[in-house]
Amino acid sequence: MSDNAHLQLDHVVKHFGGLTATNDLSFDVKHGESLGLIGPNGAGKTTIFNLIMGEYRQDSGDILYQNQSITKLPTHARILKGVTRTYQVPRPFSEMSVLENIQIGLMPNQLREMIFQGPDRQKEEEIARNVGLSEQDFNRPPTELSIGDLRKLELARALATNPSLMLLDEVFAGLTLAEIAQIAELINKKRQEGMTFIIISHDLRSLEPLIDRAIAMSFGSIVAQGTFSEVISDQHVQKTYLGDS
Amino acid sequence: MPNKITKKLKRFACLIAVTAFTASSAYADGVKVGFIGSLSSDAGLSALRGAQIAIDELNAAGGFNGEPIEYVKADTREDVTEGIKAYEYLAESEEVDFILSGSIDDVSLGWLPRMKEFRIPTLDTWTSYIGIIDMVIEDYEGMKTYFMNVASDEALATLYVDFGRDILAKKMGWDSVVILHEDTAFGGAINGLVSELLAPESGIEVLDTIVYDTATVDFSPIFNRAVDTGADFIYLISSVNSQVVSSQYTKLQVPKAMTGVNVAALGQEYWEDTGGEGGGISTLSPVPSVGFALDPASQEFVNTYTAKYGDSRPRFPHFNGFNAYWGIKQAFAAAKDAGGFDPDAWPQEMLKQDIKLEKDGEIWLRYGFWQPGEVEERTGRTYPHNIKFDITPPYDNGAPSMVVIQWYENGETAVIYPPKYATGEFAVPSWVK
Amino acid sequence: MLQILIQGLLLSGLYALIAVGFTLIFSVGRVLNLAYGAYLVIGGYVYFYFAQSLGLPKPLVMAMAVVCGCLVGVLKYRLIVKPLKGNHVAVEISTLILAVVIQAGIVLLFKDSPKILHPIVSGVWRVGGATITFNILTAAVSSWLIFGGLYLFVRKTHTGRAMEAVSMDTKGAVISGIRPDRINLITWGYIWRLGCNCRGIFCELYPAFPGYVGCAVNHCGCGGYRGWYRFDLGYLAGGPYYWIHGNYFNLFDRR
Amino acid sequence: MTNPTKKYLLLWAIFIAVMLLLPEFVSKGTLRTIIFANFLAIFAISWDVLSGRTGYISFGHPFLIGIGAYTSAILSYRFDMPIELSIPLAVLTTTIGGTLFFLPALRLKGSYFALVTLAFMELMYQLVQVIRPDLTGGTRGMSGIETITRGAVNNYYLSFALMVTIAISMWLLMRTRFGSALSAIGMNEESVRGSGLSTTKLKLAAFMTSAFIAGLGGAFYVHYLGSIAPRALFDINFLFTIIVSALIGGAATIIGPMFGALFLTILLEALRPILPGVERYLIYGSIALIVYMFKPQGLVVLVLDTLDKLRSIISSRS
Repeated sequence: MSDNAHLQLDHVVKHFGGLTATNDLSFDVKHGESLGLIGPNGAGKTTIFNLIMGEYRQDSGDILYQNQSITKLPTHARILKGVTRTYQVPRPFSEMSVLENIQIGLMPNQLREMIFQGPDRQKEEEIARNVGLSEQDFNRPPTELSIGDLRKLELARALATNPSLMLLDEVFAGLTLAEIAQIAELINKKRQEGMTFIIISHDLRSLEPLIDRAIAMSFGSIVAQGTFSEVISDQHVQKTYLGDS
Repeated sequence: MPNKITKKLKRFACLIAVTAFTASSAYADGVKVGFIGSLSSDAGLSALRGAQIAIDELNAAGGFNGEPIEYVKADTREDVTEGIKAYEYLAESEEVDFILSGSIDDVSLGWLPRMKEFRIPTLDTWTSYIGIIDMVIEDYEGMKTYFMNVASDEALATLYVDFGRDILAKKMGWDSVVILHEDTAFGGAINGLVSELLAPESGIEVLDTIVYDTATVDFSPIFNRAVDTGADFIYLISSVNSQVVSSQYTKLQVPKAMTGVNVAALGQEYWEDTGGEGGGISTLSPVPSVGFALDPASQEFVNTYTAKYGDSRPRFPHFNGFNAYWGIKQAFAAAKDAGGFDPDAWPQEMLKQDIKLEKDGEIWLRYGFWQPGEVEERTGRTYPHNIKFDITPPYDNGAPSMVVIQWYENGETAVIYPPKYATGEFAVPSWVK
Repeated sequence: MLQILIQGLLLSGLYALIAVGFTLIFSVGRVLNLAYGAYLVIGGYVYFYFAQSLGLPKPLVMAMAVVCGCLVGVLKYRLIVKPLKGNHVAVEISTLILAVVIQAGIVLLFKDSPKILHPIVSGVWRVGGATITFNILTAAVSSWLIFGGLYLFVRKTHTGRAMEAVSMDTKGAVISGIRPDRINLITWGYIWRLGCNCRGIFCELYPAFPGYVGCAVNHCGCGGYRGWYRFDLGYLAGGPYYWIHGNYFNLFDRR
Repeated sequence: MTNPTKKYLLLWAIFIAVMLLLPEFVSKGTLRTIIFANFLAIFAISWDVLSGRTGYISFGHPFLIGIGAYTSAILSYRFDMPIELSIPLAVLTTTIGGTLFFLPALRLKGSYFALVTLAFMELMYQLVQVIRPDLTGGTRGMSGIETITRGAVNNYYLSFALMVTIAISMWLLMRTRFGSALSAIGMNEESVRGSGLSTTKLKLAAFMTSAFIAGLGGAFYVHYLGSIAPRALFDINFLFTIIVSALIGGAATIIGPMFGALFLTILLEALRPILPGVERYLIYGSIALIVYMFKPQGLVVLVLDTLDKLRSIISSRS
């Protein structure tokens, strides 16, 4: 593995009872690279995100971030290092306004600063505008937002933690074509700024232009990796993911 | 969200002010008597009703200074904090002139500092804790509005020692005891007195003392430990939930005789409450008591009581029902002489009250008080503001402080000690060999 | 010592049965039922009022306790638990309030002096230094029988297996065609029955006492905590715990 | 300082002024009632800082209040320590001791946390009776504990000063980003963690704040009552009153617990002439249950909504 790896999974194994979620999985993603994860439901894609974020702990194997093991770190410590994620189903703070939601993401993990420093309203607005949320939504609760705006909010809260590696889980699910275009544009902008991405999506057409490389998974194992077209034309992938047809 | 609410905070501040201002207003016409005590216990209700009957009689006779006497009540729920709240309520919301208490010892101890603060004449009809009499001795000026209309624990224990000497030691031939007492102020006080007096005076040795929580529901381990000591009999001290311990004694057929103080057994409802599972025990009882022959005046009170309250518990007044009835009569007689319930003048007059009730030409019951400095011969100490009791036969200085009553296995009762008042014999349950 | 051992052995079944009632609700509905202690007490008072004050035959009263228990349990589920569904905090708090309301209601009806309940079977049996009443023996045997019945119910019947499935994974159970809603209802009704049954047995041993609501809540809290999320015979651990809890402290000398 | 803050501070000032003038207008009996309401408000705010915000329901608050009350009572009653020293020591003991006890529980989620805290209350009840009853007074507790001041008016001012100081401090604290973070935990703990915040640290801070207030309130409470007994303190009714005050007024606010405590105490006292006994809890509990079932946001919101409705009806007519 190269020294250049931003994040690296090293022989990671995770079981749930009798079920193997990831089976001796190893891969890495380089600085500034964008990696696509594809595979059928239950292939273990989201589990990988959970493992990277420390929401689950792997049974064996190691996860390295910039060549340092982060296996023992709790979730928030990993985020402080610069990894962050979005969820398949957005999880906003339902009784807070859009800007307040972003405020939580911006918050430092120091009690003293939390208490004695006020929120940075300008920064909140800047991030909100950045992801394409409109001005009139800023003080609305998330319950009044469309699914597209919710995904934008999810992205905004994640971006507020100032990450250098983002894990996006099904960012396009349930969106209109216009919304997909908006988010794709945002991702591309961040890529140009040097941010590293790992993206899970079923929407292969939307995914293709956003990634440098793809990994196809099935039953917790990698079945193919390479460029998007290499992976998609792989026989295993054709069989397991796209069906025999 | 906080924001949504605080936006409207302004209007709300006004609302709070309005709520706070809708306060109960106090009025101070005529004389007002407050009752403080447990309204869900038989003893508490006895005191409440005893006082009610006395007040009704006084009002029928023209009230006090031409004004009818008002009667208000506050429940202590046998809880110290609630007792303090109740006393404050009577003193400050109702602004009563006199308080009649049907509180247990611990609750009285809770509100006593408030009594000292408000200086309201207060008469206790149930609490018998000697520590409160000690407080009267130590701080007479602060405590002088307090009177205790029931013989203190010390008188109780002294009579018990006599009973132990005459019946348990001489007649039954027993020489060792195990004491079983609840963890209350009352239990601790009686235990101290019995342990210190029983051994030297009646030659009965205390082998062990077992303390139990008043919320105990299963007594079998406790009884077994008592039986294991090998003592000749069990001495029980129980004032709270006493039906439980005696019914379990019967249910478990504990192979030792049990006597002592069982407050539940002082009422007629005891048999019903234990479902007939409470026979075979004897208990010390303040007078008047179940199985106690009454003088004509007290009998008249009982007749009024049963006519008025005969269809709800307690159908027959407990000892403190009598105390409350006669206590109210005394308090108002004293107030008449003192010109009201002044905290300085009233106690002087209350100390002079002395009701002597006779039966068949001799003193049967007496409601008087020990004067400050007056020494009781046998214990050699003073009992200021405590009811005048007589613990030395032949009890011609007044009534006995206490009697011992017996519940037989068939549900009948009798007074068994002292001999002057006895209507029956001491008995051990049939399962005790 | 012998007494404690024997009685502990006999009563552990009863205590475990009480604990199971509590944990059954917890495992199936994922809610703490803080009013559970009140169920036990209501069972006791139903018994006291109908069997002892009115003198109805004991077996009939036991059946009445069960029926009225089921009814109140179902009512409570319909009126409180279901409308608040999905909000376990709200259910827990409303059951806490309900416990206080029931307690106050009992005091209103029966006053707060304890009621001594007649034993179903009287008599005692002495073994060495220990005393065993026939009543405790009866209680022990019946609780073990109910316990066994419960075990068979959960393992063998369709409803029982459905309850178990819901307790393990609500979503999974839905996929398998089980209506968790209905199972919850059955469980709440069942728990009432169980609670009242327990109390029916319990009551012959111990007096009915309103203050018991509070302490039974606490006791069940602790018992439930011991063996929470799958109901199995493993709950037997709850029995000895109760025993120690109830008696160890009493034996402590508090002078 | 921003404008809204100024406005709120003005409202606080009005509220304080009204409350300070209150003894001029109401009877001493009413003042005694409000004293209890003040203490209850302190306990409810303490509960709300932890449970109302984060959604971690504590059934063990009587445990914390008990540590504060017992520590100060024992130090002053048994060891003749002056109150000026015993109260700060009691607060310190509650904050540190309570935290040590609850630390393992803070790692548990939802109902499990509630269960463990409930167990703590029961544990405390048992321990107080068994361990060193010569100090704690066993089941019967202690009475004749030194009181700070005498009389309804003095005690009213003391309890109000304490309550309002705590309320304003908590109001200011909860307006910071720390307060927002605690509320966020109540809405979605995983997302808070996902925002790079240590929820364990936040919960611990919330808990220690809560314990600090509980200890402070408990210590002053015992020196107001002058007596303490385990049965009154570690009791389901007491727990119920604290939680219901916070919820019936409106959780996760400061005005909610204050209003709830006042409402419940006044209701309880108003019922005393009609139902002097424990039956009051039947009505009290039923009202609480109905309000909670139909307006979980609490009475403050209910009252404000009703006012809004009335206002719209009036304005539509005129």
